[in-house]
Amino acid sequence: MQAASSIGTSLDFYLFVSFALFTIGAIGAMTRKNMIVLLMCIELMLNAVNLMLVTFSTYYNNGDAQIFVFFTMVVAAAEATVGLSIIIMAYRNLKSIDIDMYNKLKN
Amino acid sequence: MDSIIILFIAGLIGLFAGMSKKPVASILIASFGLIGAGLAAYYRGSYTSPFSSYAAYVPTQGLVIILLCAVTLLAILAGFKRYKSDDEHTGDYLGLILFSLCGAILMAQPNDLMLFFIGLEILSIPIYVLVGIDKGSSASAEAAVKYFFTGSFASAIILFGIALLYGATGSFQLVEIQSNLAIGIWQSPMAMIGSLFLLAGFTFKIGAVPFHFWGPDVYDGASNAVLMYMATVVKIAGVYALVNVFGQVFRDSYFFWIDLVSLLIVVSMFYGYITAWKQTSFRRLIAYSSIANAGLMLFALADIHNSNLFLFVAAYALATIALVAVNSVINDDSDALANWEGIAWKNPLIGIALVLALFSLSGIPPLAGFFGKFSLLWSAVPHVPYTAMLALIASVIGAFVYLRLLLLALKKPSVTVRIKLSLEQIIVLVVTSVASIGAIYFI
Amino acid sequence: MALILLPLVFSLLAWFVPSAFTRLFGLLSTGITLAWSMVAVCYFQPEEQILIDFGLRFVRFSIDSLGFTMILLTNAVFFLVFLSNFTGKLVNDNKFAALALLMQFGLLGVFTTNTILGFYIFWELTLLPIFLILYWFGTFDKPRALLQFFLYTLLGSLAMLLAVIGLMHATNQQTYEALLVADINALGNTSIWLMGGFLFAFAVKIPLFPFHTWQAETYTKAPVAGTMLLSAIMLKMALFGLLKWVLPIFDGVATDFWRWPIITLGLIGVVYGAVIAIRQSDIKTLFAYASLSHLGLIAAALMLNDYDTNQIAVVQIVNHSIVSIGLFLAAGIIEQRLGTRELSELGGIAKVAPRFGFWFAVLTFVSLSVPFTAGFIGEFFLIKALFSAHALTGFIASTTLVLGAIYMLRAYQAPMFGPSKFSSFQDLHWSEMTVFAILSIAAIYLGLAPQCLTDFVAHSLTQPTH
Amino acid sequence: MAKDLTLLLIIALPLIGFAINGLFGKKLPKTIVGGLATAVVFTAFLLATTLFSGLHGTQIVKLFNIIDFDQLRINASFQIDALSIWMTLIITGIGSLIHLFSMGYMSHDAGYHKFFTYLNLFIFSMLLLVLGSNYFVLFFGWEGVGMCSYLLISFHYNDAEKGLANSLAGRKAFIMNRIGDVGLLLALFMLLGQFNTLEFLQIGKALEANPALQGGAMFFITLSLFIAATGKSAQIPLFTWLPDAMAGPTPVSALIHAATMVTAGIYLTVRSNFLFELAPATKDIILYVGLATTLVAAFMALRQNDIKKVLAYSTVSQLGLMFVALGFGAYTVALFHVTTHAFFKALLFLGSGSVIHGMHEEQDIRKMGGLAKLMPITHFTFLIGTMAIAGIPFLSGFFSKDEIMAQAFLHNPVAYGVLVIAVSMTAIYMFRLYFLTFQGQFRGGATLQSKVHESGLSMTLPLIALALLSVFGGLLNLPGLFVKSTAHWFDHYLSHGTFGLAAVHNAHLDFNASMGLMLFASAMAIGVFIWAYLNYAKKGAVAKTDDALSGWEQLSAQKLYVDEIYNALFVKPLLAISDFAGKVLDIQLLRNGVYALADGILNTANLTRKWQTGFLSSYLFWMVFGLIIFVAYYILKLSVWH
Repeated sequence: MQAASSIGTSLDFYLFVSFALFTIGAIGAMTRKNMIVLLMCIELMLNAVNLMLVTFSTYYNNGDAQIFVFFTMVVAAAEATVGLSIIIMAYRNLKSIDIDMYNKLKN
Repeated sequence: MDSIIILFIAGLIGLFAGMSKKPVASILIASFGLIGAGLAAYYRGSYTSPFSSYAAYVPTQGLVIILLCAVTLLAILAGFKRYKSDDEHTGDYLGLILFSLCGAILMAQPNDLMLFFIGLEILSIPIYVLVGIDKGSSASAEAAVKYFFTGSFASAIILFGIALLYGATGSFQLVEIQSNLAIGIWQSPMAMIGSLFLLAGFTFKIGAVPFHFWGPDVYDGASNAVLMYMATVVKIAGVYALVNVFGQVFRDSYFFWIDLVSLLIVVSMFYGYITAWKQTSFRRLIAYSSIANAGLMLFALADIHNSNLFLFVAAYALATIALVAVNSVINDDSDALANWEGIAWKNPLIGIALVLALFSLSGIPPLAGFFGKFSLLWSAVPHVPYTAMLALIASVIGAFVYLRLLLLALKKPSVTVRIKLSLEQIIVLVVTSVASIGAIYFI
Repeated sequence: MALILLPLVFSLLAWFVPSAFTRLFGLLSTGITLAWSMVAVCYFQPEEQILIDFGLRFVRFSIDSLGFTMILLTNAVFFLVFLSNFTGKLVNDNKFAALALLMQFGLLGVFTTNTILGFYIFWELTLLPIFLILYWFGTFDKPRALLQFFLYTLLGSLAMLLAVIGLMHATNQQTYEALLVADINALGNTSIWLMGGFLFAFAVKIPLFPFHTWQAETYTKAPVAGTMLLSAIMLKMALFGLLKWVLPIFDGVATDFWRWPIITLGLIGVVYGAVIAIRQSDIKTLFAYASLSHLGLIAAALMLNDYDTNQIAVVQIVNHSIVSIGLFLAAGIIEQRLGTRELSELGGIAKVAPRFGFWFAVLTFVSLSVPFTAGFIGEFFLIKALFSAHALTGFIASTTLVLGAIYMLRAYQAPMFGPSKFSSFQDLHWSEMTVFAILSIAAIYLGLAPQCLTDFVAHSLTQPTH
Repeated sequence: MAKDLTLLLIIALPLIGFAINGLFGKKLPKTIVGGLATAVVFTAFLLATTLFSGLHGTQIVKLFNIIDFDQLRINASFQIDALSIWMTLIITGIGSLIHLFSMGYMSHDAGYHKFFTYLNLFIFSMLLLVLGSNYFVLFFGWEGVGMCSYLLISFHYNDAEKGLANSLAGRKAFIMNRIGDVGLLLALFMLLGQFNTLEFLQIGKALEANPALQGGAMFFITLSLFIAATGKSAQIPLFTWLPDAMAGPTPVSALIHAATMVTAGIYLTVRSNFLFELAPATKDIILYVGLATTLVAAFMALRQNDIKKVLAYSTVSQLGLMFVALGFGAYTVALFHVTTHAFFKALLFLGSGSVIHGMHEEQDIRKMGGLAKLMPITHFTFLIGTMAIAGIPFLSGFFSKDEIMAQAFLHNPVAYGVLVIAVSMTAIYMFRLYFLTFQGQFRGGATLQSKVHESGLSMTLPLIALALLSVFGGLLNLPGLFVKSTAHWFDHYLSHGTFGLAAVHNAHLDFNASMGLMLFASAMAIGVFIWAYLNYAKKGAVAKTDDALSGWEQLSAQKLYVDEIYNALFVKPLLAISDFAGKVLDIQLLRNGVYALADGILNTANLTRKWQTGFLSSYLFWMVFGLIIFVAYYILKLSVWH
């Protein structure tokens, strides 16, 4: 695992950005009430990871991380579709997409 | 590999057969698919597979696949009554289950984190759908929502962990990662935190504290039929993946994470069993008991070289399926424990199955549960004696929970109305009972 | 070999027996087993040792003279239990028969297994049937007491499981013989911990003083047959385990460490149980505390791990089985006939039921360990052993003579003597009379010639090294 | 016939009688039952006489060994020597007489066969006690007689009004005996510890071999032996059971609680003389306990109105007297008094039995009087018995008592003084009893008077026989001053035939002193007789009613409130402790403690389930929190490592 100089010292910068994105996504997921926004936050987290993967792949300049990124995107898309359909189904039932309405199951 | 293909094809056929509104046809197809997959796994190597070239990417150990297929078979059989009830969706049920089973097999013994992640998602996404499959009920909807968001959140965490590991080692191949870590890189923060994030993801999948929250609500909202699959296959796949990843990749950093694992074990077991005590809904009780059992499963990490996991997960899965099957026999939506009163008297088979399942879960010899627990502890005790001690104390509380359920079921009712069991239910109960006794073979 | 499996077969058959014949079936099956074991013991040389191996990994069997004694005791006890309940409705229930026979199988396993894990497995196996028996046929108003019994014992046995695993890891051995020669003392404190695990399980089962809280309640609320099974044979598993497994294996550091603590607890139990028994109003509860007192003595004496004392302890074990069957049978008869167990409500039974009065009296004197009964020999030598260990312990133990006289005579006189409170009391059924007769004969025979038993078991008891 | 065979036969016969009567007694006619029971005992007596005549030295008869360990061997073996045979003679002789008496006395009783079964069993156990060649067999018998005494005291347990009282009396006796037994048990253990055997002879030999063994150990051994003796022989502090034991049928009182069982304590002491000789301290204790008992019991007897109670207390007092003798180390003297006492006390009890029988179960002497005319034989024999115990010259009691007085006079003047008081009291209450019962007017009412009758032959014969014995019993051990040739025959017989006694030499007074003592004693006895005659016969004084009693009389009638004191001191506290332990300690503290613990653990569920809020955002928050914990753990680990 030899370090490629193309990206060099600014590796930390990219990593910081992706950490930041991930954290923002996580905090958003914790705090926001709107399901759609929640979905977006989680997508944000995934993309943060994608960024990190790409960074590393250029750092090690081997490509499989970038392949992984494609997979992740596909997965993210799949999740998004399922997620959205679930949200719609939920909306049909409770007429709301505020997740705090969904607390019948507890204890 | 062949098993996956077979399952996938069976799933597809089942999916379309479902449109013919002939539930029996689709269940038969699914069953044959599962049996075929099991056989394929069993005879693996004794014949030249057309897909042998891929075997390198999907190394599948026969035993686990057989277990997964068998459990799934039992689950769909026990749930068949439910599928029949809305016959335009029978196909969807079976198809989705088979697809997610493919994912389970894929992720159970990864040798590449990329494939592992894909398997994970293939396992999870169909279940998101299955949980929310009956569109009418708000509980189902809520369960689906919660499961989906927590689940995708967890996969983000896992992904993050994978990325960090990649950053530390520059590869997704477990072998390479291990060899890189072995030369001391595991002490780098990135690897350590990466491993911990991975652990967190697994913990979520098998539903141990502190990533257990989805469990009770989702189990509660989902239908018995789905629950049977979810409570067993997901856990089995998850814990096997965990053991394989940590056993292969992180064995050098054993002393770094084992204390954390012990902590998780103890907390999960106490939390799960104690909380189960006050439950009034059966499915929630099962959920909490499964949290505790997830804690027990983590013992497999204590001795990474030979983790005798199989017996325990098998026993756990069989007992759980038996219980949920009985619960689905009662079949009412309130799902209150009160309905269990005197059920053992309404049908001798139910009675026997219940006694065996519950004693097995509480780990009384000579039932499967005991041997599972024993083989787990057998390898664990030398490494984490005090954790084992605490775990045993916790399992006494667990016995409390199960026996309370048993006493409820055994209470002699004033008037007994016989319950008629359908063929597939009889099969399921008989199989689980026989299996829980048959474990004597392993002595 | 079939000796051990026979009860299992019968218990499986029992499920299919129509309830009209169940009582006969139970009687026959236990009778056959008993007869078989009696025949077997005739062909059995005390010094030999029968090894039985199914090729299982963890469980093997070997019958030595001590094991054979316990087999005989077990089969006899089960036969007597079935016989004594012959008039009760309990034995008409094939669930009871099946469970009891299953339990018999488990007990035989405990007494004959040759591997430490096997010991644990069978030990637990017995718990399952008795639990169901108690639950189905007992009068537990709320499951709490029952759960307490079950979980108390379960906690104990889990401690034992830990100890078993630890022991097998520490020595890499599992068979009895191998463990005997294994050098446990090398383990130092670990051995103390391991033995502690076993002792905790036994202390709950026997039970010893602070762990006895399940006993009185369970005995009182259990069906008579269940109480008999519990006190006559099931508690003996613990004493047997102490005698056959723990003391020989842990002979040395661990035993020296635990000796006095256990003896203290045992003696506390002796006095404590007796003192409490004095004022009990429920006759079954009274006998329960009495049993606490008697067993405490045996346990304490066993901890001395003295060759002769151990032989006598076997006599006392057998004697206690005899006594507890007899006394609980008497209590059961009173309860069955009159529907009450309160001493204050009873009186003058001996007048209307002279035969019962006589046999109950005999059993009372047996339990008072008067001369010509096994109890006399047993108590005399056990107390002697404790006395030679330390004068004070001997003195404390000997108080059981006086206290025992106080509560036993009360337990006998209150229901039997005085003005008759009951016009009619159906006298003994032949089956009950047979049981009493057998018990008395056995007790007197052992009282006059304990030598035959002590010599028999002596072969399988190991001479302590120290 | 070979000696050992004879001996075994002696022991076996009562057992056979017991077995037959026990098994078939219900079917057989009464005469056969009683006859058999009597016959076996009498045959045993005859066999015993043959042994007695052919006696020389000590012989051990080994039957089988009970326990045979490498350290320790205990045999069921028996010993023929002067002491054991003499006791056997007393037991079987008087026993057969009393059996004979019972045939008449119990003739109307429902439990006839049961009675004789128990009686035979008792004889058997008693024989074991005295014939055993080691302490273990002795202990067998010791416990056995205790059991029989329990059975016989509570014989009429289902009597309508007295049933419960009877059974309670039996229980009291058994428990108090058990307390003594504990003493014996401990003594046996200590002996085993010291000598590793229980054979009398071996222990004795061992002691002869090294006398160094005396001292502390001996003191404790002998003390525990003496405690055992106080239990059986009703000495302070364990004497209160004997008066209550009168609840049993009168023959039982005669046999067990006067003639045989209660003297087991004396037998034990004499048998272990070689031990007591090494423990002077114990002997002093025995002396003082004996003195206290004889005095206290005599005082209590003064104002008893139950005919049997009087005799009971006098028995206690007489036993005390014997222990005084033992205290002086005069074993033969004590045993001599045992013998004579067996004669006249059995006589008195049987006499009282005959009276009670004739009076139809009336025991209160205040309702009697003037029976002399109604039942002449009983009256005559009873008079003899009274005179014998009171110490009227030349009756058996006179001599045996005089021996003891002489010992006291020799060793300890104070003791002598006390004895004088006690003995005079004896005379007083006995004559009071006699006169109130047989002289004066009949106070039982006309209806009863008409029914009173003399007892049948089977009852009067034993009376006569015993009367003869109590007259001439004194000849066994005449003091030296009458006929030199047979003087102190009994002393010689015992001390040469019994191990250890030869070593103990008890001094005899010189001519004048003994003569003086005798004259004084006889004068005292006769004086009392005259006083009593004047008081009761002439003045016709009658026993006061209870409320009329005052001062010391009240004390005497209420037995110094000993029972009440014991109740307050031991019984009540024990029950209180039992209640406390049973209700509070065991249930409240321990059992509910366990429950509380379980509930405490399980109720935390109410907290833990609150964690599951049901809000997705909180779940996500906790997941993140978990991650933070993980990271914190990582940092922690690092800090631990570096």
